[in-house]
Amino acid sequence: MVPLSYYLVLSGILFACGVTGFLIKRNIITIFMSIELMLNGVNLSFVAFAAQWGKLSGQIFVFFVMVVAAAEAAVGLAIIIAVYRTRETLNVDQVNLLKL
Amino acid sequence: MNGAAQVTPQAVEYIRILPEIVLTIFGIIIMMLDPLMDERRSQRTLGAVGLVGALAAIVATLYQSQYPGVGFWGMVNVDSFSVFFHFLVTAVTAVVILTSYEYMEVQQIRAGEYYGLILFGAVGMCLMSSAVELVLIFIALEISSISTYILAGFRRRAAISSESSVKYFLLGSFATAFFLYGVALMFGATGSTSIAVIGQVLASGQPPVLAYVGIALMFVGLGFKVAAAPFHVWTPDVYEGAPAPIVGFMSTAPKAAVFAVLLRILFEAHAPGRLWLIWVVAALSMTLGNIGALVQDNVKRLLAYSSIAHAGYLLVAFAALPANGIPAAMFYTASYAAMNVGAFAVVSHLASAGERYVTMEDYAGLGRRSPLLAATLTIFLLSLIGIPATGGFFAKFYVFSAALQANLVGLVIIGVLNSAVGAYYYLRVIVVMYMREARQEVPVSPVPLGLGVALAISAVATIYLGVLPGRVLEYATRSAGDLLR
Amino acid sequence: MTPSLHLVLIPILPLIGAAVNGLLGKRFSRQAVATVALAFCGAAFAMALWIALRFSSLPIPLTEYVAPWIRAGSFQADFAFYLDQLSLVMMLVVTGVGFLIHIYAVGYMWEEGGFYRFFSYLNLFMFFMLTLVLANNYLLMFIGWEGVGLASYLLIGFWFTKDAAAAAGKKAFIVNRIGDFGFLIALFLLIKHFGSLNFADVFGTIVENSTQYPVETAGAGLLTAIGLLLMVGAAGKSAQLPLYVWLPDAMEGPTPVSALIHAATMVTAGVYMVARSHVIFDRAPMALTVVAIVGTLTALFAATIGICQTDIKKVLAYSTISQLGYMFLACGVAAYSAGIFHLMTHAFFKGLLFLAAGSVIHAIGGEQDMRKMGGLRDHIPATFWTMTAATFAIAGFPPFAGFFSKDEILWRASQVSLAYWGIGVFTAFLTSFYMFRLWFLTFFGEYRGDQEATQAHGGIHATGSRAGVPAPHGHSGIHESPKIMLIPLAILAILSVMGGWIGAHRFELFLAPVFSSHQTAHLVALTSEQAGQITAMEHLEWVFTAISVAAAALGLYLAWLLYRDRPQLPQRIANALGGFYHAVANKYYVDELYAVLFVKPVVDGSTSILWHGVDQNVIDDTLNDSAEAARDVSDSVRHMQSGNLRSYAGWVALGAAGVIAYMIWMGTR
Amino acid sequence: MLHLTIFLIFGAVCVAGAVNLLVQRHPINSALSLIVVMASLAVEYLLLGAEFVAAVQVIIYAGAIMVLFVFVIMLLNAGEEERTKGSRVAMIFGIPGMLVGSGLVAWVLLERSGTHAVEAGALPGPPKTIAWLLFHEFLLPFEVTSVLVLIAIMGAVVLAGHSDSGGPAKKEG
Amino acid sequence: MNSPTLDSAILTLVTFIPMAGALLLLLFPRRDRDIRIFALVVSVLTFGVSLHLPVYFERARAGFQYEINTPWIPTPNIHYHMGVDGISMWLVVLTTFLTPLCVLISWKSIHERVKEFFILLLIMETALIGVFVSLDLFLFYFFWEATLIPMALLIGIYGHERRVYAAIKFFMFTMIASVFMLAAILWLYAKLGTFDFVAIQTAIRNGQVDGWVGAAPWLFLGFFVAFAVKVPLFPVHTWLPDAHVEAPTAGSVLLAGVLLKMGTYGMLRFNLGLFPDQSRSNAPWIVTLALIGIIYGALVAMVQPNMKKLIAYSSISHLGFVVLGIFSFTQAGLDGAMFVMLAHGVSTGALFMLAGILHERRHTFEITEFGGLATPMPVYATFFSFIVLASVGLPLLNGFVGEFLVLSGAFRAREVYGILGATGVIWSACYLLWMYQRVFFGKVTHDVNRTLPDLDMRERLALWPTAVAALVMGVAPLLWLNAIDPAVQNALAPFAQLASKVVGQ
Repeated sequence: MVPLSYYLVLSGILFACGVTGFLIKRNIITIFMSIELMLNGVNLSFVAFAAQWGKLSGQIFVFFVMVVAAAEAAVGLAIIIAVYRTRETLNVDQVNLLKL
Repeated sequence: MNGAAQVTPQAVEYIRILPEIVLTIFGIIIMMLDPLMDERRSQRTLGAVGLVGALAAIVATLYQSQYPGVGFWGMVNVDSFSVFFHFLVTAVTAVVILTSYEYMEVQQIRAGEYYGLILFGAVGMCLMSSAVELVLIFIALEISSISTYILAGFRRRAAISSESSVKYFLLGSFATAFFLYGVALMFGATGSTSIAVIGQVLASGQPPVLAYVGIALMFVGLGFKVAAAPFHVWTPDVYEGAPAPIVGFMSTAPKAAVFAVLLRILFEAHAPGRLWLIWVVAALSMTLGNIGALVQDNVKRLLAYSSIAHAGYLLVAFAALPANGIPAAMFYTASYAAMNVGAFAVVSHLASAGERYVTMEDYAGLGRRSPLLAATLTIFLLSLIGIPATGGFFAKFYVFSAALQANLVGLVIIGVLNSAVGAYYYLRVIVVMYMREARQEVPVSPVPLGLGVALAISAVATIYLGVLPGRVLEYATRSAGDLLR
Repeated sequence: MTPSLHLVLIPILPLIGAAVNGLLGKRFSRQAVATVALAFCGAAFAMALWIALRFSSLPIPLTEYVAPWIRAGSFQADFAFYLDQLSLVMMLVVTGVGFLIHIYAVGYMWEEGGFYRFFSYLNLFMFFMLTLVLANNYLLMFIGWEGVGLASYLLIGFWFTKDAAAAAGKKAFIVNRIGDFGFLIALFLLIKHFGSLNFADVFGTIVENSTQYPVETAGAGLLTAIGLLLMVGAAGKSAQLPLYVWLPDAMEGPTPVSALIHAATMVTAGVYMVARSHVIFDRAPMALTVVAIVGTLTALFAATIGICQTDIKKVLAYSTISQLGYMFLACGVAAYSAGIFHLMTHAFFKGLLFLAAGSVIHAIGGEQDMRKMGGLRDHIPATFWTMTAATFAIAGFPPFAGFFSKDEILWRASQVSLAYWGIGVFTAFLTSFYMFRLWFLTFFGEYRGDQEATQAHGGIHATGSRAGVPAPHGHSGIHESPKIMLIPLAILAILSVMGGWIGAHRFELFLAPVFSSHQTAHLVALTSEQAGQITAMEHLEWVFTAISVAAAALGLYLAWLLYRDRPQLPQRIANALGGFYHAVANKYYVDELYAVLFVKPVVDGSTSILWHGVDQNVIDDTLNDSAEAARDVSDSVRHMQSGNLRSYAGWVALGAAGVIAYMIWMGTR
Repeated sequence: MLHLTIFLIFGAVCVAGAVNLLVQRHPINSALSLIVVMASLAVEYLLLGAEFVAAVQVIIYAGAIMVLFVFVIMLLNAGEEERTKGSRVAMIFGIPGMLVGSGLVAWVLLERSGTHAVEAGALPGPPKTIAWLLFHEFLLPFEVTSVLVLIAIMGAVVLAGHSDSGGPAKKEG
Repeated sequence: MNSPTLDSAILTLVTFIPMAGALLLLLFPRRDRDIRIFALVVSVLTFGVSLHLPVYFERARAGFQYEINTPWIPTPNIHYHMGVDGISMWLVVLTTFLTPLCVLISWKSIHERVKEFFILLLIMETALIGVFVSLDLFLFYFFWEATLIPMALLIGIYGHERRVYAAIKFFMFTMIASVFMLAAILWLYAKLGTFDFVAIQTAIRNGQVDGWVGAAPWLFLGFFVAFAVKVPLFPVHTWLPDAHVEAPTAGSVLLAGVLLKMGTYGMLRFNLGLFPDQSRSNAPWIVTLALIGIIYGALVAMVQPNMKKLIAYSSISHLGFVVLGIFSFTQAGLDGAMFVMLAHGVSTGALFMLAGILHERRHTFEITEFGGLATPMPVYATFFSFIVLASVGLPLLNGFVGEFLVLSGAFRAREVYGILGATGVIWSACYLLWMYQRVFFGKVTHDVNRTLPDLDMRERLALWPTAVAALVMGVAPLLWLNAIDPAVQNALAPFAQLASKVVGQ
């Protein structure tokens, strides 16, 4: 018997790690990975809540989230490639032509 | 819930997603035509197809409005509210496509994907306004977001364009994750993702704290999308880097759709505790947006700040009582769409190849070089200021009067002061156009037909909303009734 | 009751003349302009005479209502004219002397550019002056009051290319305005407390409600306030202390103007107004005292300045101020009719003095400095003789006109206070002295001017002579004025001699309906109480008269001594007096004092404190600073947009934390 | 008890992987840690009875998506992360914000979400049931995802594909 | 004929004829001469039509006449409600009177972008008239704001060197102030569901507004601030000199002649009409500001080296009289205030035209650049002096009647008001005559000025009407006052109590 809140806290931790990653990582790809981490955290919540409510729809959501994540990954990585082509760097701190 | 028992959707339910279907079909047609044509011819043909698609979607929307009701097992709900936003989104799409003709040629952008993405993006936006289920909303949101991420980076050879794209993409995904987490918590709190069910649960008794957190996180995600402070920081950068017609598109249509979602979540789902949250966010958005714009010299960036401010004005309506606030907000989205699309249409025309001419200085003497264009831009700017006889005026008017009916005097004071301060930077553009001589030779090509039509539509819409706002507002009021029922 | 006298025509006729000349005169010949001006002015005079002839058969006082003017709520002021003995006298003086001066001016101004303009202004002046004296309410009077100021402004500045003339015109207008300020406030008080400005209404109310409006002996009350304020107005218009400064400068105008406006008519408007308001003054002894003191001091003060002036017109100007002081003294001792009497005789002899002076100036080509005149007696005999009559009149030698009126004033003043009388007599001595000084310097001795200046015919007579000049003059040395100028001189000389012969008592009798009908119980009581004393002092009057004549004779002697017998003496006296002499010669530095006290502080203060200080440094800078501050804030808000993605995420995270915290707080409340 | 133990073990692995993702400087290491996280999450899903999800997690997420990541990392030859100091805001406001926010959420999750506990495999999610749901109640979202995927494809083509002129992209603006 | 149809349509006609003219002008080819003539025809036509108002006006009736009231926008409940009383009617006529003169005076001085200029001018006229005839608060605000743009453009495009600064300053000052009014209007609408002036007034008088006690002071201020900036009242006046100096002549004429009156009209109609209690309690400091404005404006005017700036500051001073009169709450004060508005419109409008004529010849407003102009330009000098005298407040000219009534009203309300206000009479003589002296008298100091041409026919045509109006208004003010008086009486009805109290003191 695992209290549900454990799952939820775990998901929260993952989400928080993702946020932290976004804040501290410099490499665009790693930042993107942090986002994936956040999504994974959310997915865990969905599944946990699905278990709590006894509704399978929660699991369906996870499926959709994955699809979206996949699509995002494809697009996101393409964008990253495009950025790399024009800037020849993946450091976000240097991707700052647009400011003020 | 008629869908629970049945196995396949009925025909009428397809009508309820007809505009989306139409848009998708035309998007696919474009994709298929693209490889069949050579580069030069495809530009116009594909644009024409896209335009037809958008117009067909408008027709479909009108047709659809005859068949209100729920479809696909409670996933979509066609009511006057959704029809309103469908119409808005498709109309904006059509205008943006018209605007893009010339831009594509000047900037040498590949047309197939461009128009396709616009149409597909419009699918997402349309769906957002009619979806009544959080997961569908999420997917629709992603469709519109991802397509705009891509469109923002369409000027691939320009470093700023891809930077804009990557910033938009990363921050957008970041915010989407928040939204999604909110959905999850909401699901956890209520056991459902259907807005109707959530609304029932939340309306009955004290909602659980989890629901509050869920709302908070969803608000963060959606607030980001509409560029409400403090989630607005991406806006200026992205707008500056993205292609001008696309900025016109993404500052209006997706925003309108997200506002529709926000309205549904806050009002239809009876989200608790919104008042002071919105109060602060609205005040902050107005103030930061206007103040930030004061010293901008890049017109695109200026309009980006202005869109932050306008998000703030719009949010004022959300703090008001639903019966007044919703119609006010809807009216605001409509008039904002009209004027902002128009303004960006002018900007994209003047930008010229490589978007070289986008600073204030480049607008100097425009009133002399191209009086009609300058006059049109002036109309949009005046509307953005909120001068009577333009849509922008009535939009602010309704919003503020709705807020006053809810006794939000402080917020209204902040709002009107902001709109006065905001006048300054719009006025600067007008001043530069009419009262300053050009220091350098900035070429202004004649306005092509497509752009002309687009400008005419936007201008007429802006003026129409400013002179005879009654019908639109009446419709919006009816929609609000539908939403709150 | 007479259906209508068409009193309105009297002021209107000159107005028509002014309009005709003003609008069309540019295309008229000089003859035509002169004809128009004289015709309309003369017509007014004729009407005035006609009315005077019928006067005994008229129901006096007579009000003639013409048209409504201003109405606001219950307040109203109309175009309505009022005829009684007082206004009849004034009307006759104004139209009569005015007409004569018009005639004179035709000759005097013949060669000037802007001939039509001059006569248009002059007729305009007549219009306003007649409106002033015929008005039936204070507001209409105020029209005339301001209007004559305007005409004076225009005429002083007639030679507008001369900076001094333009400045003098402006000064006159503004100083008059300061006086008018007091007048206006008085009107407001009247409106507030009486609801009307009609003489009949106001005076009627006061007389009928003597309990409500008692004689304010105990302390200053409403009527005292009104009286004092009216006196401020009168002091402005009639050049009394401390507002006299404009009148000497006004001599920049053409001499007929000085004669008409700044001697005979306009400047006496203040006296007329005080006399007209006697109902108020009678009940405000304190105000009366102020009037008397101001009058006395002005008389003395101006006379002392007059001694040292070298400009012939300036002497006359200070003399005018001084004589006006006499009139105020008369009013101040409630001897209104004496004041009016002196007003009339003064109009004759002072008008004459100016015209004669003009003739002198005309004769020697525009020179006004007496030190450069002398010995003109033989060159211009007609002028000399008329001038002599006038000089004796003003000096107060019997049987000239000035004697009768001045004597009456001094006598009445002595009844109130011997101080008034003493100063009055001393002033009479001074008057006599400086007038004879002028007389000797101008007409006797050797001619001291240079011949060439007369050849060039003066700086101000800039425009050349034209065809149709009535008498050849201007280029052949000193010459007598043409007939058209001499005839008015002659008439006025006759009047200066005989004008006083009607006698002060008969004059007082004539005006009695005006001044005694409202005589207060207080004054009546006073007079009856002292009736015996007065008869006892009957013979005293003769003594007083003798003293004042002696004073005048002494003045004559002294003038002869200093300026005829021993011409080097004045300089020595001047040296002996040193600073005091300079102070007097420079008009006690009053103009400079005013400049330092008022003009400069106001101009400098307005420039540096108000305009640059408040407007630019405080208000505009505050606004610019706040705009600047807004830009600074804007700049810092911009810096939220550092361009760094992680910073953006930081803002989002912070915002999210805030939103979450708020919502949790909401949820757990 | 076993249930809890497994949860704790894989939970710890999961968190460790997440933290490792943060501390690793080379993106490839981060990607590998992410795969660890995903895999251990798949176990947690199984514990919750979500068999289908667990499988998909491994196949799509850990498999397809992460492969894509690794591929791109390789393609771009991304090197070690430089520790540039680009953002004070993220440190001064972002991290505290994150801590406060997640602390609050954690508090809510622990204190306010009830004392539910779940058995292992509490809600079995067999593919058939899931499929039924997916093609009925969630038919529309499912179909709509096709548009999403289409967009993704187009986007990838447009952005990552060679530029129209064929040559290497020039820098502009 | 005075038919009912015409009566209800006349205000619409007057308001929108210029607008229609502007639209037609849009279609005109760019032949400057034709455009000018057309603009003149339109404006003269408007003036002609507007004369219908005073001719058939029922003088004795206090309420609104020529009313038209049809729904415009159902939500919010906006009506196209227009009507004039004795107060607003004259301001309409003033506007239509000045516009043809503006056209005439701009005939030659505007030679670039002529079409746009006249379009803006005509739009401006419509907006100005609209402000005065609107009886629906919304409609009022609509026109109120609508005046802003054409004026800002007129200043900014056709102005002089620092035109951009002036245009922005003008716009921002008035814009920021008027949003407070918008907020107040919105509040009223939120509470009452109507914008109708009469309905709101009735509701307020019957005490049917909840939360009125707490809100009224703020609402009063909201309206007042907007009007005060427009007037402009003392501390917020600095936009005016800049705007005037930079504006083209026609802009200055309309600005001083009509635009400023929007502020005082608003105070009269709305501050007094809707908030009698608040007007009463706020009067002391408002009057203080007005008095400061009178004296301050005059003093600063006196030391201005720039002719137009001088006239601008004199406007501040004159408008101070208007505010003083309005907040004296006396019949005479308000009558006078109205009359000063009209008189100031005519005479200051004329002064600006005169300054503009000079500028056309010499391209400067600096007083030191002139001197002795009466010699080369006698006719001009005569007109100038006439108008200066009118402006100084010489009896029998238009300036006097109003100032006198205002001051007597103010004096009646409280002595010190009248006394301080009356000092303005002195000051106005000082600065105007001094300026006149420096410009026209003395010798010609600059050789360029020796050959300046005098007025031509067109300029005389533009100036004569103002001169005649100045004279007629001074001699026969009753023509105006007998319509103003009942309206003012009506406006003062709620103050009757106050008036009797003051008189009793």
